[in-house]
Amino acid sequence: MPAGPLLSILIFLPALGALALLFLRSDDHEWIRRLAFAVSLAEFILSLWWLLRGVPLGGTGYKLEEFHQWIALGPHGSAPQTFINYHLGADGISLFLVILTTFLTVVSILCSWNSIGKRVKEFFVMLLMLEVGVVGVFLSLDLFLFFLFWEVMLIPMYFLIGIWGHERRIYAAVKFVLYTMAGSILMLVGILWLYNATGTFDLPSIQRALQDGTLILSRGTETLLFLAFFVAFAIKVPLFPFHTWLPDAHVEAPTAGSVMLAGVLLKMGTYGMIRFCLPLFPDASRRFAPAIAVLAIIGIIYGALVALVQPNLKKLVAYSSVSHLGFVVLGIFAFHIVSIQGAVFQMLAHGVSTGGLFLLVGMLYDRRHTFEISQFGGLSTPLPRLAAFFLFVALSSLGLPMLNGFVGEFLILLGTYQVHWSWAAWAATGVILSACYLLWSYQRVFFGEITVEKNKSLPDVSVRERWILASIAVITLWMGIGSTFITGRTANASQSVLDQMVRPPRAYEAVAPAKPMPTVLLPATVAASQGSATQKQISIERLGTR
Amino acid sequence: MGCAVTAQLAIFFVLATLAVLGALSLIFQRHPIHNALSLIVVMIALAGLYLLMGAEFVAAVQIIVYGGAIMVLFVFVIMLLNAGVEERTNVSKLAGIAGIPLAVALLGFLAAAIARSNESAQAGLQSGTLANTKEISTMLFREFVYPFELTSFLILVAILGAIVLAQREKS
Amino acid sequence: MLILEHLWIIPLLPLLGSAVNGLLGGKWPNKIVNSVALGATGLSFLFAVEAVREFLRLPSEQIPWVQKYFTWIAAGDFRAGFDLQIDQLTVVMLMVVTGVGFLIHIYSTGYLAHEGGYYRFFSYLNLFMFFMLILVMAANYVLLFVGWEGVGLCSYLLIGFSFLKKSAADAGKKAFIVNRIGDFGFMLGMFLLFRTFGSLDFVTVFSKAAPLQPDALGQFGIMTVACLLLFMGATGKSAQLPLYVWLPDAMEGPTPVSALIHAATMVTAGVYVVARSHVLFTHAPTAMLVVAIVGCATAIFAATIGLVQTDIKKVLAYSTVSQLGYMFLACGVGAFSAGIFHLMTHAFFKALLFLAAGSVIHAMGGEQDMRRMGGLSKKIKWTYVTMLTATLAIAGFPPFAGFFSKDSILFSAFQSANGGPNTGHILYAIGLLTALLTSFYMFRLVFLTFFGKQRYDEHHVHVHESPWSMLGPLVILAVLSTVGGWFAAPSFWGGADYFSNFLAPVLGGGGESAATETAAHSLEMILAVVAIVTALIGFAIAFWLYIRRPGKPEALAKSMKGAYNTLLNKYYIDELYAAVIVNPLMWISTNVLWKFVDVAGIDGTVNGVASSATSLGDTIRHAQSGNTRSYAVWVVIGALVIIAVIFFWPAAGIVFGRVR
Amino acid sequence: MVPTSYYLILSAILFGLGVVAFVFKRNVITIFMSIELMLNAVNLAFVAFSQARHQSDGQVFVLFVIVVAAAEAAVGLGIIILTARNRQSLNVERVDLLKL
Amino acid sequence: MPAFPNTSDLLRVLPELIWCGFGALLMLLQPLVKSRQVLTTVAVIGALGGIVGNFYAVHNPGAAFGGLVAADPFSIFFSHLVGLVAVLVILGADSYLRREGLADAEFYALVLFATAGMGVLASAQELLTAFIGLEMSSISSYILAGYRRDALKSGESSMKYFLLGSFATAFFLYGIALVYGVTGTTNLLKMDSAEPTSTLLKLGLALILIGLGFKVAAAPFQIWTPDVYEGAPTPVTALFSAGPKAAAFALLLRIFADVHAATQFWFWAFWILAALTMFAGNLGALLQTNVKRLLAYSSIAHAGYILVAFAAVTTLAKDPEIGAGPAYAAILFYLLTYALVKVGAFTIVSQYGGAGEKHLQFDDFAGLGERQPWVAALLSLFLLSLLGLPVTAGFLGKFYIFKVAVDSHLIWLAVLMAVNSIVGAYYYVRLIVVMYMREPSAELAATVPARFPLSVNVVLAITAFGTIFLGLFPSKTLNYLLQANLLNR
Repeated sequence: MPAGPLLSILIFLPALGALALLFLRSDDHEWIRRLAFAVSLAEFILSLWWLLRGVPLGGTGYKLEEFHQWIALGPHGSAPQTFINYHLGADGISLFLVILTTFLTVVSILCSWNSIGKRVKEFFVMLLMLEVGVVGVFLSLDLFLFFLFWEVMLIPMYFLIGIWGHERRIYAAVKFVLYTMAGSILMLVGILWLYNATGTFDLPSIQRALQDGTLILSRGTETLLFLAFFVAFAIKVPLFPFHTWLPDAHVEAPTAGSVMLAGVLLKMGTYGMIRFCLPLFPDASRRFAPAIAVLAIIGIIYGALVALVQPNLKKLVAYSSVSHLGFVVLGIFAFHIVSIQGAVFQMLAHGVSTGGLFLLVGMLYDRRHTFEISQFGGLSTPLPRLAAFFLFVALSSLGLPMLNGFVGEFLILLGTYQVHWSWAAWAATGVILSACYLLWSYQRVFFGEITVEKNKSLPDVSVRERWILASIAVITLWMGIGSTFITGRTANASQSVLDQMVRPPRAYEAVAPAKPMPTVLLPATVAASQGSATQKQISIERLGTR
Repeated sequence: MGCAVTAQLAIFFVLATLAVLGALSLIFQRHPIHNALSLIVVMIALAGLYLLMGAEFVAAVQIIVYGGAIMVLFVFVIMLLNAGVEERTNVSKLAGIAGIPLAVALLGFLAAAIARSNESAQAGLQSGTLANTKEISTMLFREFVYPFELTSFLILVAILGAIVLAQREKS
Repeated sequence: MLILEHLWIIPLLPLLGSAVNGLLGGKWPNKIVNSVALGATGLSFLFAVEAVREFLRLPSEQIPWVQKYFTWIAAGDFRAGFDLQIDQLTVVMLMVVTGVGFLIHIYSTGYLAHEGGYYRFFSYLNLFMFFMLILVMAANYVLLFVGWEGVGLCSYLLIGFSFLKKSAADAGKKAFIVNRIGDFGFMLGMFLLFRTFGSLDFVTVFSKAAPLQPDALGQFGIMTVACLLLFMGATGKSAQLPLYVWLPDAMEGPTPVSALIHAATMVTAGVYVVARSHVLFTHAPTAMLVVAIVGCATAIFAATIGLVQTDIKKVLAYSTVSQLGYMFLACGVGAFSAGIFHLMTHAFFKALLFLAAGSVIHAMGGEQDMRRMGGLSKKIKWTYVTMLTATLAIAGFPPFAGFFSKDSILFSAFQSANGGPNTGHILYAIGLLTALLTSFYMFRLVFLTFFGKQRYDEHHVHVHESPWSMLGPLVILAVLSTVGGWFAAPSFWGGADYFSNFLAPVLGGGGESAATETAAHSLEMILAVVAIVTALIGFAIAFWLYIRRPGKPEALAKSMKGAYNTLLNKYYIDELYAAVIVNPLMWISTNVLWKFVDVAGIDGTVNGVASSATSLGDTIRHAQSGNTRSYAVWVVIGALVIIAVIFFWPAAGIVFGRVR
Repeated sequence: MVPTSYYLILSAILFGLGVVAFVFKRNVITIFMSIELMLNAVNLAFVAFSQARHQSDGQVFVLFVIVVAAAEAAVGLGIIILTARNRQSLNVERVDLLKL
Repeated sequence: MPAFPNTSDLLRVLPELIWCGFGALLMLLQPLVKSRQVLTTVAVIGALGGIVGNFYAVHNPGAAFGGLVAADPFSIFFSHLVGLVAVLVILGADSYLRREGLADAEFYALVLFATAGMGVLASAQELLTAFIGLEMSSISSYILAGYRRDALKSGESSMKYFLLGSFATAFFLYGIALVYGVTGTTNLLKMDSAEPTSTLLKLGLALILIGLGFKVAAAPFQIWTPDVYEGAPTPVTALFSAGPKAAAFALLLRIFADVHAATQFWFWAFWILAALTMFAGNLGALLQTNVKRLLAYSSIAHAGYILVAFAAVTTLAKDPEIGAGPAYAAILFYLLTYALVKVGAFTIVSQYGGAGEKHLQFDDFAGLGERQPWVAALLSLFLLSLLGLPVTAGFLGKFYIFKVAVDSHLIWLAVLMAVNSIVGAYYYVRLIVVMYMREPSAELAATVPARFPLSVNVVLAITAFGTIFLGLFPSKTLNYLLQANLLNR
């Protein structure tokens, strides 16, 4: 196991790659592609190697931590000097999300091998920068750092949609940016508020302080903070009714963009919910859970129904994401270990299968330059292999047992049922509907006689495409059968999320016992080097209504 | 003594009315020259008031610099541009409708606030002896020397500006 | 003990066959594909036999024999393993699946010899075998669900095998979705079971459930609800009311598929699950009653539709639905072994019927409409004979298999007292009527097909007997459907019912006390006679209508047009579903959810906010009139504002106090 | 003895009138004059206060104000000449090329 | 009271003296030296010299001229800031002046005088000095605004700026007069004695606030900004947006620090000003199609953000635990980042505008991303910084303002600011869209991209580097700004 700042390397390796790309001649497409591919592949392998080794099975807490004081913030309370820290770490949950990211980056670089015509260099630079942002989000343990990567990720995505997208790309890109920012800027206020309450941005410290009751948020404060965070995440997920940016963004984005968007970016929202909303604001989470569950269920059914009637294949897949992510949110806010496990698994599963669907849709687009289902039909005659892969991925996405989609959905529903049977019952209808829209669209695209003349002579999957799809298929199958490989590693992390929701009984009393906050606010590693902040009881009266 | 008081009051009111009238005529006269003249009236009236307060030096400067130099400059420019009677356009709706009332409101507020403020009531005896020219000059060249020197640069800037802006294009 | 240790081999072989054929078969000649597919199935059949042999040697305390291979899903305290188990019930199913499956594989090699996508077909068929074996061998509900969904998938693939036909594709989709609706219930059932028993392994669940106090009739306790939910799944898979609609359409698939999946094996999975969960069901009389009623209703309902169908396979399809109804009726009245017994016999004769029908169709060059057949008995003797055997079996003539199984079902229905004394008799009556109809439409089929004058054009179709690869299985099945019922035969002349005794360890029942035995026995004899008579009546009517007076049926149809059309159009159920569920759903999704809520509502709001902001910006821009005087006024306004705020700031404090 | 408040009130009035004039007049030069008027009001206030407090720094301030006013006058008139040249009009309302 | 200003006094005001001196020197050289390079070099040296001139004050800070001016870390920071701005503006202006065929000696001289004025303003502890400094910078600004004499717009902007500016100055002066009347002094340090209930003090502070509010373009006094910024020569606009504003803010901060009453009276005024200004700037910018004008509006918006921090100052000053220190730091840091970014952006605009500043419409920027990738990239960087995206200085600036706003529990003001950031995002993004996602018009695509002269590239390099550097490693700067004796007491 190599030592050193592994996570930093993981985060910034793609940035280096992007930098290197800048020095290539911009018309030398072949080498640009190769370099980008090499970098992303290296990143993927490294992430597999280091993370799987570094985050051992059955370990608890954050591993591979890196901690440096970064930006001085001046005095806070009695602490003479507080810092924004450069704090990285990985646990079971972030582990696989990072691997998913690196994997999908490789895939999306491969899938844009020939389909990107203009400004190839910039394109791959943007893809790699996007990877930087996303991996950073999953690995940062400092709220400030998290927010930083969260915002950084916007720009490449924005350009990916806006420059290499389809007809209404600009509208979609702007919509995407504004929507996300609207949420994140409020989250920033929330983060600062939390800092104001705790005197640190360091996530583990805040969690510890909240758990042993050295820090107490009043009910009102917790509520507002929770909302500030949750809305940002809900927009990202996207949870009904914040979802309308998604169809546009997906339809207009280039294939690689959609893959990353659906595969990874949406997960940032649910990841945020698990990582922040539940552990930091358990009380508020519990109070809002019913409402959120209702929204999630609406999202599940609504997304499925709207997907059912989409004339546009890519939009259909986009809405299906809304439906699937609804499951994840439901699983998270059922607060049951099984459902949370399921949610984490479903994030990964959805990343792979929906990513795969977008790949396939993109391949169809490369051949026919349209997403209109009416333009297809009977394609399995000219494209038998493509059809086979499509069916495979579609089945995994509709949750066929032995494929990855089933495990996640099943666990989510199972866990949810243990707590609120009616939620599970409603959500389970989504299982029916997913079969409806996927199979129906599949039939309209691939079955029957060929109606459009152009479709008669389409080339079947190329070798490159076959490799991509095969890898997706293999992973899908493997996740469906060997799910314990993943769930085993996410188990402790998920459990600790639930543990962190437990508060010492007196934590909710009106007035906190006035004991000075010890260095508990700081990771043991650096406790010595830093002053200590005092505990503060923030009350809504002081904050909100003055 | 009493008569002195009344005399001073009388003078004050005369000059004050003069000043206000001048100001009003500045507003209502339509030819720039008349405006300039009415402004000069105001300045002279103020100079008188300064004298009344016993600030001879300021009074003198007021007459020389303001009345003399600045206003002459104004008149000169008016002549140069042979500005005619001001045309009463009403392009600005805002000024046309709300302008005067608001300005008057501001005026009223200022006057009222000052009138009602207790500080201004504690008016010490006016005695012309204090704050004589000598003292002023010493202050000017001792503690206020820095701003004084800066003003020289300020005037330099003014000259520069006049050159830059008003010089005719050679080419 | 070799195979029992490695039960996984039995399902794995077909999977391998499927994978090999699916990935490589495309370039191979049919021979190799055949050998792979048949090899896989045949081997797994042999292994199954060996496994059964070893199983029969097991001491009873080792039964059920459970093998845990690896943990498939685990989260929290939930664990679903890839565990296979084998007990008497499994043995029966195992034999039926592998045996019949193997035969049908053989048959298919002949039947599809000239079709395209040969390798695809066998790959699917093997895959089906895999999932079906998982289904019957699974040791917990989750793994069972794997098979459950998997067979559904395969039926989807095989129905839509000729995907160029829209009808085929539609049927496949319909099958899958309707099954999904059932699965919805099935999953919820599983969740409830896990919530109650903390596990989904059969052994644990049943051992924990057995001692529990059964729910009273009409009480919706956990058991009842769970059972009803499971049964919902069963109705989907086994095509019971109201979810039977997919099965008739499924006949779009190639005939062997209909035989294997939609007659012999898959559709019986529902019955299997109910029997498997009998411990739960016996604790839930309400659920039992529901099962019985639904089964009974389906039986008669489907039979009536079967009366008038003219497509040979459709007739068989509805008869399948009807027979499945029988099986549920059996389970519903607590005669699980009877149900399974009928399941087995039905597997034999119904598979045979389909294959024979397939052979007929093959002979007629693809013709399926019985009105264009007739008089084939001489031309295709083997087919005719085997088909006749099967018909006798299903119609319930002794000594054919169907007689015994159907008889024991009716018998137990008659006896059942669950839900009032008369319920049993009503069920029995309906069952009997169904039997009458069955024998009628089956003989109608036979007569229309094989007798009377030929109604097809000699020049276009040259009728020919099928190859032996097809006839072989027919013969074997014919034998089976003749002797298949004899397990239970002895009980007639006072002997023991071997079959139910064999299943007793699993399903209970079996050895009753001698006293009731005799009483029951005499009653059984009477009922048997009645049944035989009924069958004869059915035969007679058919004979009279289609041999003696060939013109009569049309006349009848004319005379009672309404009834006839209703039956012909299957009670317009499909149309009803379309009108009540599908179309409204589509309309709402399109116009309300998508167009209104999404585009107009949410997006409208968002864009509305944006546009209002821009218009506000426009007004602010227009304050920038460019006129210095106005600017001056603005400054004055600002001055006034600031002065006002500063002067009256306590007031301001009150005003803005909230928003700060 | 004239109370200081009288002077202050007068200065307030003059200042206010200056504001009024600024808003009311159209001729650039006159507007500039109204600014001068305001400055005069300021001076009056300064002088009054300095007298009231027997401090002379107020008067020093006045001198600076006057000097600055002179400088402003030079520049301001230069600007006025410039614009007058450029567009043959002294009416401030005609100077609205820059807007919105 | 020293007999005559001793050397330490002079050394402490050295920067201002150097700037003025070089200004005068340039005017002397102008008739003699024809070479533009020489003049530019001299000017740059002068500007830099001013920065270097701080060396004495850095090592022994303190008041000068008996408290007329202070040479404390605060004023040192500002003289660095304005000096830097001067350097950048002069460098950026050189090629611009050539292109427009404008005399440069005067220009540089005026810039230097203005800089000196700002320096004085920032370091003044005495309202008289402040007034003089204010006038120095203002009068020079009036002239600079009209520097393109023959351009109608330039003259107009100059006139509007002049008229309204002196109008506001009058208010400022009257305020000083009243404050003087109450406290009997114009020295900020001596004003604490004043009892904060007095009506006149309130009025005086109100009027001062009006005067300064005009200088910093706080709504509704922002009204002059767009016109003046648009009309003025672009380098001058760069100067305006960075320099005078910063200086005026500096004076406001000093008044806060010293005049206790101000913190009491001004809170709600600032609350409202901040809200109004943010909205006025952002909403007004939404529909602009002229880049220069757009940036003008955006600078209004940013003034609004800074005012939020001022509102925070008023409350934090009362908070014994935290104190106003962080708020000061936030404001100064923001001013620094903002100056860098704005100067950079305007420099690009001044270059790209072309002769007579023709190409300032959005359409002229279409497809810039392909025609001049580096320019587009830099401009995008600046825009993103203005928009406040991470790893740019603008983000941290905004972040700290949010922080102090939250620390002083101005949650709703913070939320308003958040809302405004979204509105702002819209138009910055719009410009980026134009640059990268629109195809240029045929004739525009045909025009060969003008290569930027070295001096400009230097400016861009400095600003860009600063933008990134401050975005990643602000600690040193912040620690400097957070030091306890920022205002030397």
